Amino acid sequence: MAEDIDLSTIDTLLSPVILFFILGALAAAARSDLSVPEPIAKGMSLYLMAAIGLKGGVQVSAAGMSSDMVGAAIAGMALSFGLPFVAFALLRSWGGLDRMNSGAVAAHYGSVSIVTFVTASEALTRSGAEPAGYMVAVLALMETPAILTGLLLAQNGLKQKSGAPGGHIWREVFLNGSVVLLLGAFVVGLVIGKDKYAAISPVFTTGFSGILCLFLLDMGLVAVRRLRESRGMTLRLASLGIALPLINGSLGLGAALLLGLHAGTAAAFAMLAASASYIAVPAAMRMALPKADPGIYLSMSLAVTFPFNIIVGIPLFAALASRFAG
Amino acid sequence: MAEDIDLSTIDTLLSPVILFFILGALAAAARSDLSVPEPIAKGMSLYLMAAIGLKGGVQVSAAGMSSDMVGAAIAGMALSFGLPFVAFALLRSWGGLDRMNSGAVAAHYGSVSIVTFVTASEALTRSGAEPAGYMVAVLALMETPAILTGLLLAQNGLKQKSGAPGGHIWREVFLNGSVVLLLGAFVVGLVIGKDKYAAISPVFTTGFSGILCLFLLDMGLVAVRRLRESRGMTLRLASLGIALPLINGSLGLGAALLLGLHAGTAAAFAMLAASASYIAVPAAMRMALPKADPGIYLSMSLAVTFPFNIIVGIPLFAALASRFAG
Amino acid sequence: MAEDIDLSTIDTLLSPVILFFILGALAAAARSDLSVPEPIAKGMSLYLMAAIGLKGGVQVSAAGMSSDMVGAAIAGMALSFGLPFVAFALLRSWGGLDRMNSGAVAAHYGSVSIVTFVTASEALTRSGAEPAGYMVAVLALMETPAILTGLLLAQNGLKQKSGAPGGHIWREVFLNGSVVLLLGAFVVGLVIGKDKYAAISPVFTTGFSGILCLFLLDMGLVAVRRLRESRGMTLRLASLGIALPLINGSLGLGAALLLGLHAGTAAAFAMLAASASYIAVPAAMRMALPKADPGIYLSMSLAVTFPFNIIVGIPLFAALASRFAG
Amino acid sequence: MVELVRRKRIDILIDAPLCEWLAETAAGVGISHYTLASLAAGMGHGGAWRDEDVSGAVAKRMFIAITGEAKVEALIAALEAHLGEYGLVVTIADVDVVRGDRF
Amino acid sequence: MVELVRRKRIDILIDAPLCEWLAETAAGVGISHYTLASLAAGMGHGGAWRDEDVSGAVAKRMFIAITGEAKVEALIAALEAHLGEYGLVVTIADVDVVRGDRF
Amino acid sequence: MVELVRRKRIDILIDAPLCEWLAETAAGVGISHYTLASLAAGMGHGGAWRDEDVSGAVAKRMFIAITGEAKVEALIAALEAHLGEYGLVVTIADVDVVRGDRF
Ligand SMILES: Nc1ncnc2c1ncn2[C@@H]1O[C@H](COP(=O)(O)O)[C@@H](O)[C@H]1O
Ligand SMILES: Nc1ncnc2c1ncn2[C@@H]1O[C@H](COP(=O)(O)O)[C@@H](O)[C@H]1O
Ligand SMILES: Nc1ncnc2c1ncn2[C@@H]1O[C@H](COP(=O)(O)O)[C@@H](O)[C@H]1O
Ligand code: NA
Ligand code: NA
Ligand code: NA
Repeated sequence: MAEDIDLSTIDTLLSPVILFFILGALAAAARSDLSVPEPIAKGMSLYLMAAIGLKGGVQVSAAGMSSDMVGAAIAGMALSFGLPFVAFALLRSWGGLDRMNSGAVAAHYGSVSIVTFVTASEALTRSGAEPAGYMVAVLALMETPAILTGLLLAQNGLKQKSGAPGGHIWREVFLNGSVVLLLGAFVVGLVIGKDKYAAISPVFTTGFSGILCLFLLDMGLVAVRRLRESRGMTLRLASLGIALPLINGSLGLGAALLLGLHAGTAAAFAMLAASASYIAVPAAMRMALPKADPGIYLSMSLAVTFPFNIIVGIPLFAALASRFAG
Repeated sequence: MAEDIDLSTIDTLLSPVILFFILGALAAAARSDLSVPEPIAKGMSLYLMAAIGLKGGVQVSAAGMSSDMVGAAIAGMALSFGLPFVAFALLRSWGGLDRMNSGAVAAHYGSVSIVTFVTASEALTRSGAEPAGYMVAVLALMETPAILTGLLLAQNGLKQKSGAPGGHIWREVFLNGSVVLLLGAFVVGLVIGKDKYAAISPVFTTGFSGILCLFLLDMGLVAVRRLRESRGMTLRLASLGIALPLINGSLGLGAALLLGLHAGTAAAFAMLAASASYIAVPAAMRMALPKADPGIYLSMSLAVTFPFNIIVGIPLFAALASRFAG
Repeated sequence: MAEDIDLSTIDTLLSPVILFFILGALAAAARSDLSVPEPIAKGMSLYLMAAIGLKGGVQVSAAGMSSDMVGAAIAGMALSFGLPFVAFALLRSWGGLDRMNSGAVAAHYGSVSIVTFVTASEALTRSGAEPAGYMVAVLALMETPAILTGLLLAQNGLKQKSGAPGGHIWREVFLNGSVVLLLGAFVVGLVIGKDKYAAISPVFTTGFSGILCLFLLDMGLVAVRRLRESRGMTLRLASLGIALPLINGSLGLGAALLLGLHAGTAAAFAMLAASASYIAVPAAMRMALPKADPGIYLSMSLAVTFPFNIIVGIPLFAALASRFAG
Repeated sequence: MVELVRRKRIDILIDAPLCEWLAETAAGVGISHYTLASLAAGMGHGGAWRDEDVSGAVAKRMFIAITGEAKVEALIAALEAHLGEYGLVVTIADVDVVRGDRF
Repeated sequence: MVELVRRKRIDILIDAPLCEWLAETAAGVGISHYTLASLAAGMGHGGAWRDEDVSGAVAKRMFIAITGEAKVEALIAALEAHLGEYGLVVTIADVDVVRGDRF
Repeated sequence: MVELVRRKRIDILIDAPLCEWLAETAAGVGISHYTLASLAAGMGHGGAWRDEDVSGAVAKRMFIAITGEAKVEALIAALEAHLGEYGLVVTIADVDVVRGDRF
């Protein structure tokens, strides 16, 4: 019996969270000087990561470990490793990028966007199909493998130029602030459980949607400003910025169905595959592949794929998951 | 039968919001090093604007459009256009300012202070006389017309010096971040309505008064520091900083009574007229009239009129509105 | 009949607040790039100070002034004056520091750490032994006397070198932002009382534990990073960073027992004595004793004593207070 | 050895609301690359200012461009009419740069 | 053409808590106009510091003043006694300024 | 009078994620003391950037070191291979310093 996700596209679009994103995008498109100070944006993103980490951990501490969890973790890492190959092939052939830039962009699409996941979770929870708590851990595990694949592809095998910032890259990759905070808060949630969470839930649960509104307002501003400042973006690359989430999301949904995940979890899994990193991976690429053009990879992931996922991807994969998942 | 606003002066003065303002003012007067980081202050002001925009929109979506709304909007814009003439005349004659500075200051007094409005709304709501939701839209509409009048007066007609930052001024004026956020959040509130607002109301409604306390703490610090650093302020100008809100507020209250607005709305309308901008207009004046002295217009609006309105203006016009409005 | 504080060490360690502190410490130890923007950290610390000040004031307004209060205030100031002598002797003999650095460090240990107090209050309140509201005022009074003693000891009597930043030091000491905000919010709480506090309690009470989690995450990061960057730290000094809170805390607990404070209040009083300043005093020392090495005093108070108090000191003195206080 | 080439560095202290205008004026004389540095506070004829002021109107930035002497002169000429009224503080210094052809 | 005049630019790296004192010392020798630039981090004899440190005690600023040579010398003389103990890093450079009479 | 000594000031504009690497490279040639200044925005061949970008990847800093000429040359030599790919903007200027033995 298929779980039913009550998430019509139009309803999603009219949620406050999405409307604030659209407001930010329109303000930036109209060249308004509206802006959110960078420390505030960073503070809100720390808050959102701590909150979803905690909630995931508390949920797992209540529901117990499950075999689903292991399956999803392995499938997630496999996708993160594998998806960049697909992206790389398309970026080189259809996109016309060189090896270096193709590898850098591919890494972004194998990795994940935390904010896309958070927005998807919020939408799914609102529609009565909350994803399983362990998906936060899956999210964290999917951040890094794609970076390895992307570097391999970009450099035609891993090499280390002497004097280049080598050691720092791997620290950045594995001890990236967002991975550490997500997993750390997840473990805190696991340890404290439901009862002790009660004291802090006003901040981390009750306040969540409201803060997410303000954060997405900023994301709308940033995405459109990035689009306007893009050099090196072509129509072909933009079309890939839409095709890749559809392809990756479908592969992710397929994997989720094979694993037998329930609808909300399957939709969240598909969104992880569909999403593209714009925080952890760009910083790593800036160090590891300094010649790759940040204008290309940031514009594709942040200015094309992110808005597409927020507005089209989430309702689409939620509907598909609702139809096909058990 | 007159609606009764239970808002005695002493009671207002003892509200936490005002006490925090006074605390900030005293700390700055004693030259304490207490300070609120600028990104935090800006973040709180974005929050306050989003919150009142949303609440106004949600309220109008429940109450429906009314003819009051159109009347108030037209009257508000007319006042914003017109009030600078009064101010200009007084600033030139009694204040002894030149044409340029008089025009710049006059623009501030025709425009509005969002924080004064927010504080007035909070006080009125607490006393059981919540202003109508559409007043947020009126507030946004009143921000800009005064800038036009002020420039006309300052330059004796609008002219554009070649090489001066022309286009930017008009973008600053019409797509000013605060106008865009206020109106945008108002529209979001209109669209989502009461039900969907419930999910975000813990952040935007429940948290409102507390955040306002911290914001006014900062405003107290900033206002008194500005006063201390003022050059070019004279006793005559300071007296105008008190006379103008009284004159403008009375004109605003008169208009509100003619329109037949109910007491809480009329008081809020009077406060819009009485208040002077210290965010949107200064930035526009810095661009359009760079020779005008920011020390004068910022000190008058921020260091004299703002505290006067918070401490005296709000309870005064609330009492008058309560007595005269139906 | 001794009041019972249900605060086993292991339970404290597993509270979300402490776990976030440990998470931050581990992240910094692993050299993760996780970091909280400085304005956010400062904003949270302003929030915490305003919140405990308010709550203390509201509580006193309900409970009324008590003679305990006067006793605790006098004892607190006496300890703040006196404790630096003990610290100074140990720092010179066992620690091997020169007169200047010994005086500077001693001032930190006589003064107090607001965050340690806040964390202790939170833990005590959670265990059903909320400290008396007036302890916030005692905290504020204990910040400064130690600075005087420390300077006397460092300089072998107070002298003022010509051209040195003299006047500023005393303003920094007496009108220090944290003292002003704590006492100011305390007075606001006293004035508004329980009823008016209700409107702002969602922000200042309900949100407290959650914000404290995020703040301690940052403190964990900062403490360990400071430890890593320490030069001039020796094993002997580190051992004093642990011995001094034990000695000072015991003296504080003894004084509290003599005053007949109830268990929760006595434990909080002991923690004030045990804690070492790392905000107000370092800034004052940087001005007054610029030749003293900030690497030493910041590392001892922030990187050794603060974590020790959070993890060991609070449960220890809570247990002792529970056993001995009436 | 890497070759060093002599260029000019021009620093212009300017109000934050006027940065966009300055960037356009500079682009007009061929200086299209620049950096804006963050400033915390200052004191001048117009009194003191701090970055913390709630009204962004008084925040300031340092506009920095490395370029050739001719373009520096062109920029100063373009700004001449506004030097006084915008309270610009302009300094020019000699610097040696690597990859001199870029500037 | 706009006239350029040779002046000195003095940069003093200083702890944030000491900025007010430095401003007063500078005013004492006639340097009443200055700008404070924001700094993010650094490394010196005293170890590393970052702006992110919770204790504002170790944050630093760059005090910048454009003025004549005589006043620069007077300022250095006034600071001489404190150069070592406050760990000030002082540099002086030649700059050309417009509106030279202002400095 | 306080003695002034001639030194070099090297300014390197660099991406924030690469600062740690630059500090290590500088330490490698004996430049172990430096300051990082905060920057707000800029424009170059690679387009515009702002500190407000959510991805820290494009934020930039100004690495500033005061040191002797020999070390400056050594640093430039060490950076040579990376000047192009990391988009570093490097300027070197003469400065007079007090307490010259420290640099
Ligand atoms: N001689 C100077 N040296 C450094 N900065 C200056 C100087 N004169 C002015 N400034 C800066 O420029 C701002 C505006 O100057 P003014 O137009 O004189 O008020 C001041 O607030 C300072 O930040
Ligand atoms: N040679 C230098 N070049 C640039 N900045 C320096 C230099 N020496 C010291 N500093 C800065 O001055 C601060 C204090 O220096 P110190 O007193 O040596 O610890 C350092 O943390 C750096 O930010
Ligand atoms: N001529 C210049 N003057 C000042 N800053 C520059 C200059 N060229 C480049 N920059 C800065 O260096 C950054 C990177 O330059 P680019 O590698 O050309 O994109 C730009 O965004 C500017 O902030
Ligand atoms: Na992905
Ligand atoms: Na007005
Ligand atoms: Na103590």
